[in-house]
Amino acid sequence: AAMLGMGTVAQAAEPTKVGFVYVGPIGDHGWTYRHDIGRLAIDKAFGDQVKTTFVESVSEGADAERVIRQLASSGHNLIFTTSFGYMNPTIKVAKQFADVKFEHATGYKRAKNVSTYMARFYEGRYVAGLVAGKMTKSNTIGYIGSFPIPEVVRGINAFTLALRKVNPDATVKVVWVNSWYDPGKEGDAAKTLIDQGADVILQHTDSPAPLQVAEKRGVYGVGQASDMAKFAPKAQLTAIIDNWDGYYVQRTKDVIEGTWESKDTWGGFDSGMVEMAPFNEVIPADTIASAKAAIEAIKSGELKPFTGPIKDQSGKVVVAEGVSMPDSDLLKMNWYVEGVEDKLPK
Amino acid sequence: MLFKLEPRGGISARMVYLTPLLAVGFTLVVGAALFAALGYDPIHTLKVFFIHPVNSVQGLAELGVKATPLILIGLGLAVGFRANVWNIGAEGQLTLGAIAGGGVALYFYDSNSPLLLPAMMVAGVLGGMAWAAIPAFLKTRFNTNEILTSLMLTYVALLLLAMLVNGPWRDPDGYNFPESRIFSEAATLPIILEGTRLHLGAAIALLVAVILWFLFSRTLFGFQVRVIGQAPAAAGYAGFSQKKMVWISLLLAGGLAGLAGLVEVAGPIGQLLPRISPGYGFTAIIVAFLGRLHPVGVVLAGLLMALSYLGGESAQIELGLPVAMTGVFQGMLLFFLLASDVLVTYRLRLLPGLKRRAGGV
Amino acid sequence: MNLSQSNTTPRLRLSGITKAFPGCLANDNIDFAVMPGEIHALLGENGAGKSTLVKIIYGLLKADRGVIEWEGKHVSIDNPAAARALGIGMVFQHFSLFEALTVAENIALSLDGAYNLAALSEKIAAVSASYGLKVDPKRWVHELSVGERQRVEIVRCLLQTPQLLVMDEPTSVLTPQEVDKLFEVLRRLSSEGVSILYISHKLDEIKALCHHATILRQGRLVGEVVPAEETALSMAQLMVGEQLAEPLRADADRDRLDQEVLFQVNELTLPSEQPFGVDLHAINFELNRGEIFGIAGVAGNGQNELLAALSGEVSTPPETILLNRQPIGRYSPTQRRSAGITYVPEERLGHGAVPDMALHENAFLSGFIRRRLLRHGMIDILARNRFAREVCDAFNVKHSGIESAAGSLSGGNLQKYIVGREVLQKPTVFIAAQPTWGVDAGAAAVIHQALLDLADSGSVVLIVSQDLDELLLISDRIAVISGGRLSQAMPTRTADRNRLGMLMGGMKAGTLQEEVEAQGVQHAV
Amino acid sequence: MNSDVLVLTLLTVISAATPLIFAATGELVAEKSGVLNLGVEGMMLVGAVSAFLAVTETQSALFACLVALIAGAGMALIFAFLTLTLHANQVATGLALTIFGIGLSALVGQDLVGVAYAGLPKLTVPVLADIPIIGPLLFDHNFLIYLSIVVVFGVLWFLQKSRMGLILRAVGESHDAAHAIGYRVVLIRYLATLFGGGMAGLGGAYISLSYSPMWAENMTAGRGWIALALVVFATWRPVRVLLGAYLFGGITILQLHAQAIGVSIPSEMLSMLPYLVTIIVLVMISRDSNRVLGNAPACLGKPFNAAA
Ligand SMILES: Nc1ncnc2c1ncn2[C@@H]1O[C@H](COP(=O)(O)OP(=O)(O)OP(=O)(O)O)[C@@H](O)[C@H]1O
Ligand SMILES: Nc1ncnc2c1ncn2[C@@H]1O[C@H](COP(=O)(O)OP(=O)(O)OP(=O)(O)O)[C@@H](O)[C@H]1O
Ligand SMILES: [Mg+2]
Ligand SMILES: [Mg+2]
Repeated sequence: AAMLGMGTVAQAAEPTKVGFVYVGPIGDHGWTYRHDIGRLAIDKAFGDQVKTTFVESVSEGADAERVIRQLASSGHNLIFTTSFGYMNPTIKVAKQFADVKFEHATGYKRAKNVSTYMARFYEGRYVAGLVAGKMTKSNTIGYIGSFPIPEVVRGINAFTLALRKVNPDATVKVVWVNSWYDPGKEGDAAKTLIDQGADVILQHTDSPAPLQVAEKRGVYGVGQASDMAKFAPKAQLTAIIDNWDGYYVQRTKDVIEGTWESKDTWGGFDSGMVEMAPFNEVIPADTIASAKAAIEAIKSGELKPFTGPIKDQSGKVVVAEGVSMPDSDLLKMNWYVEGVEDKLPK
Repeated sequence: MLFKLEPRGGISARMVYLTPLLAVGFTLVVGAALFAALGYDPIHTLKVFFIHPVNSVQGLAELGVKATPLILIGLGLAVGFRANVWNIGAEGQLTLGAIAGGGVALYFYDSNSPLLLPAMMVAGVLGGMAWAAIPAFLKTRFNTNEILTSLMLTYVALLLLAMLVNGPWRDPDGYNFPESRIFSEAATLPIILEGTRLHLGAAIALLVAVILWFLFSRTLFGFQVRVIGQAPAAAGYAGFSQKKMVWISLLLAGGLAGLAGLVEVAGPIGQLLPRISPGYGFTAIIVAFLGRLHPVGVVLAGLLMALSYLGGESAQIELGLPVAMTGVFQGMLLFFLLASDVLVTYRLRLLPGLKRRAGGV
Repeated sequence: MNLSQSNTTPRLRLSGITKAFPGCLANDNIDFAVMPGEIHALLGENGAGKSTLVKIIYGLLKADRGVIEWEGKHVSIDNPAAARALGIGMVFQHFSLFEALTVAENIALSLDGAYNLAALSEKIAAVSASYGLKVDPKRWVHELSVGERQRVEIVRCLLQTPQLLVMDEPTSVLTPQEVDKLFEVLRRLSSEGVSILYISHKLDEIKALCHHATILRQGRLVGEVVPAEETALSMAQLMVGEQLAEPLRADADRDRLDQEVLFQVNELTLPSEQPFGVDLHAINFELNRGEIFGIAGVAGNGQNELLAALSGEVSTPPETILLNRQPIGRYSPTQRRSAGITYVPEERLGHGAVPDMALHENAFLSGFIRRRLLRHGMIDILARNRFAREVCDAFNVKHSGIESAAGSLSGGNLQKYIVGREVLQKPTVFIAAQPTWGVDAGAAAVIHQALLDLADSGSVVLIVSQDLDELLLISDRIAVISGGRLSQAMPTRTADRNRLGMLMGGMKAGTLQEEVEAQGVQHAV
Repeated sequence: MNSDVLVLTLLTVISAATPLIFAATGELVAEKSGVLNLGVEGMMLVGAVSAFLAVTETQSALFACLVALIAGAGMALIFAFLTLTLHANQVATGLALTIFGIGLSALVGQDLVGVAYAGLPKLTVPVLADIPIIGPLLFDHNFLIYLSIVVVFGVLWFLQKSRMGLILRAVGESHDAAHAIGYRVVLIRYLATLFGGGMAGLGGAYISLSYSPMWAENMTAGRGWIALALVVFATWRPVRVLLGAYLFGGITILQLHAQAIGVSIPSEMLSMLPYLVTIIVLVMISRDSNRVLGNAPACLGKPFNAAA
């Protein structure tokens, strides 16, 4: 009883410490920005009970391990490492700090005290595809990619599947800017795609620049990470929003209550990690309705975007009718579905 | 202006050692004022910045880890800068070193040979040299400005690494994520301080510093570098070849940058990533000059620069000081350090106003 | 000079001018005056304070104490623009021209008023025609020979219609004909009422040109003389404050040359590597043991190219250069040094020595091979320092320790140091360019003596110089280089200034050769 | 490519090149006076953030550009004081200025993240803008684009035809000679450095006001470095800066087009193209070594002390 008493006293005096490691600056208005909003949600939810800390712009090389360790050794109870490149450093440090809980975003390596979490953004991209298919007149969609990693490829495929479901003639042109974040280059890529006939621009990069271009050129676009409507009120059809608030608050609560367990979370619409921004008024009501219906169907598990028949670029059926691709295949996706006009490096 | 700088006509030995202290003193005072103005406890903040990162063995080891690539690259660049060879592409050379050395590690993934690590080092050095050889060739053959070529090649190198790691060199069991396999034990640098990350690379960096110091102060080579940098015509007179020096200094800097890249991937990182350096190749340029292009100075400057990064992290963790503030503070520290160098070669004379002028012509 | 002018107020009067630099008093309480139309010489050893004084007059330096009067009125000359506004023009000791700009642009930089290059070019043409100083306003300065550059500087001053023209060692780079031309111009200016303040180490010129001479020694004014009433030697002794000896050759009979050929240049033809350089055409000469060979010529006629080829800074076909009958055309400077050739380049700072390096390091620069200052690839510091001290002692180099930078030595002392460094390496062949350029009489005597002694000891000495007096004084044979071609060598005693001057001016070598031979015959007769 | 696409592509190139033109032309002037300021990236960022701050506060684009100009020049003033007055090493100080500028701009811009701005208004020249092809290419831009061209030709005129420009070149050519004939070397270099900073600031303003109208940390994404390389590429000639910037921008856009068409070359390789082409073209230019050397300021990066 005495021990317990001390424990509670200590808890009352010392808040639970939650640390975040960010790959970019919180001012990037993209990926890191959204994680930081999640951190602020923790602050809001727990007040003095929890103290959050963050380290921004931590490069994915040798620095990551040091920063994670420093957080672990300075009394943090829960540490979120929010970029894929932090996977191995997180695992390494976690080995040395058994009492500290770690949460690594977008990776696949876990341990007793390391969970992984990721969002099924492709669900959002699928919905975007349904809308874009109806909105395009040129039947050409421009897609701005950052790096050709499975996450991005999956998004392109989910989008394309939906796109061609509602508009079999539509195709997707892809341009890689080899950067997560370079507003100028993203904007140039958008202009290029529009010049080549695209009238809806998708992006898997962080800045609102492509949308701004779309707005100026009178075409449509889909926002990324946050609702970017104020940058492109006319152009933004919708946006695929990263929402970590719920997950972060929940995991913090788990730690406070001692119920934290290592697990893998891949949350989609159902978990609230992925949200769609309000649909633009220019979209016909029936399209909006079918998009909303799709969201509900995905939420309920009735609709799985990667369900056969799925053809690859050569037209061969690679996923048979009615079969849903397992998560393990989705995770490492490195091929395109039919309708994507691009080649992936092997 | 209220003061006048008067050349000393030589170098003040006392000031060589005094000015860095002076600069740090200035930084502390101005930094304290800045932090106070932003509402942070100034003394505590400075402690967090400069003391906390290194008040443990672990911290000191981390300082060594962070400083190692900066020192290695800075040492090589210093030689080139002395010889007036403006290699600003060390970042690219580092990247190629990582590619070449890391490539060996991946190709001989199953090897347990004790020769693997030395082979990786050689490959890393050669990779960096090969990348630096391009500006050297273009400069000596076509008179192409090495500032531009070495800088442009940095971007090319970064894209090359990204291409390899996104493509053929992906970890086959890594779900197609852009990372190579983790290097085997035999391909990883041994730790020289148990329980920390301080690896053999740090010792190598110090060794290189000692070797270069010796080369510089005692051998014909060091003498040649200085003559070529200070008076190219005199170098021709003495029979020292300018072209050879362009080659030597670029290859040396490239080789050391390549080694730094290898040391990073075979040391603290342990695999190839799409980007392995947060700009060490550029930061090392400052390190080289802060160290007054002297090997010992470069070591000290590398440590100081590394400390300023570690301090920035501490300040973020312990005080919530935004990383932007770190940049401002770091910039200030550098400004003071660079400005204080003036006292090594100049004497500061305060002007007593217009009194003397009236008496003069 | 017009006598009636001598009673008017001085154009410029300096009283009590004092200027201290850290560690030295460059000008100590100096008084003197320059009258309108007067050509006034300023004499003194290297470092006596001449340049400092004229820099004060031109507003480039500020005197610590003292008064300047211009036309009887107190003035304060704060900067060169103020000096130009008063009517002071200056031709600098070290050229102050901009290589990458054209002549017209260079001149425009020191003129006030509207900026119009076309109009200015016309003015330049007019002035240069009127004074016979040919310059082309459109040419780039880096294409110009030294003589042409000097013309540009003078024209630049003339365009300002100066009342006082300051010239700091203007003739050290000119041919005799160019000097004569310059003197004509100066005399004409003088007759037009322009005052001229003239600094030179060439005392014969001073005698010929100047009305008065003020002599400085270690920053102090030690006397004012009328040069016409003095001898060069008496003035030199005033400057130095001690007796001066004429250089002496132990082996005074110059005809008795050893006939052993040590050094040969055969059909050396070399296109220049420099953008505006001069190509060398079939250069031939043979040098005998104990001989001093002089190559005269106006700067920019291939001397640089020839010296680069001889010193190994540019390599040539092997057989074009023979040392002891060994082909060495391909040898690098280092190899040539170890084979026995040492070399004093024309430019002291930056070529012959590294200004920011210590004297001992500069000793090492060229001495490490023949003096074996390298041990297992490491610098033998003790031996190096010993060598540096040996040079300073043997050549009486004034310095404040062998750690001091080469650039901190005065020109004369640095020149002695470099010559000494090369001589003490006991070369088989010693090559020097302009060994006494801008060097005062005392130092020049030391250097000349060293060269004579070296020849006496059995080395070959090759001197490339524009200073005919120097060549006539010490060399055994003289050849002239012009347009990249070398004339036949002639024994010094048969050479005469005018003829050499004409050859230097580019007169056909063939015709002259006949004349020289004819003259030689006459002499013989 | 039909003519519409061509025009649109060229417009993209123009807008990608404009920030480079400002920054590189400014740096060119500084370098011509003998000052090597490697802090362009930092000055651009400070220009970008201050322009964006000003435009959100006042809604006046013109005022915002002025603020950016002053902010960039302010950064350059720090550099000038350190290097020209205190003789600090120019290369290191420039790099330090970049570190400082990245931090400072992020600090200032903390509250500007996520704020939207419509972008600079176009100044369409009536009638002329309607000419096919030429009209949209030449007469239908925002004022900063016109200004970038004016700056290039203004600097060309200044350097080649004006007395001040001549003096500036002379100072960069030989500070000792310039000093000897009475020019205030340090003052002139201060002014040139400030101009360089001001132009870098304008380049930054173009990025945050027009190229991608918003503020985000580090949004210049390395364009300051490219600008520096362009000065070398241009061998210190203003018009070549213009051509170089258009070439670089052109290849960048071209590789994006190649990707969009679906050329089966890895995108990383295509992304290397602008850098490789720049090197190749420079190699071709610099074979005429005399002209290049003749145009490079001989005193670039060298410290000057009047007392020496
Ligand atoms: N900038 C300077 N700083 C320190 N000392 C100087 C400086 N300029 C000149 N001096 C000192 O002033 C003295 C006079 O130098 P000055 O250049 O006037 O000599 P000079 O008579 O022109 O010599 P020369 O015949 O070689 O041209 C020198 O001995 C030198 O020590
Ligand atoms: N920055 C300096 N610091 C100290 N002394 C200097 C400096 N610049 C020049 N001097 C001194 O000024 C003196 C004269 O300088 P100057 O450049 O006129 O050389 P000089 O003796 O006149 O040689 P020359 O005959 O080649 O003109 C030298 O003795 C040198 O010691
Ligand atoms: Mg003098
Ligand atoms: Mg002098």
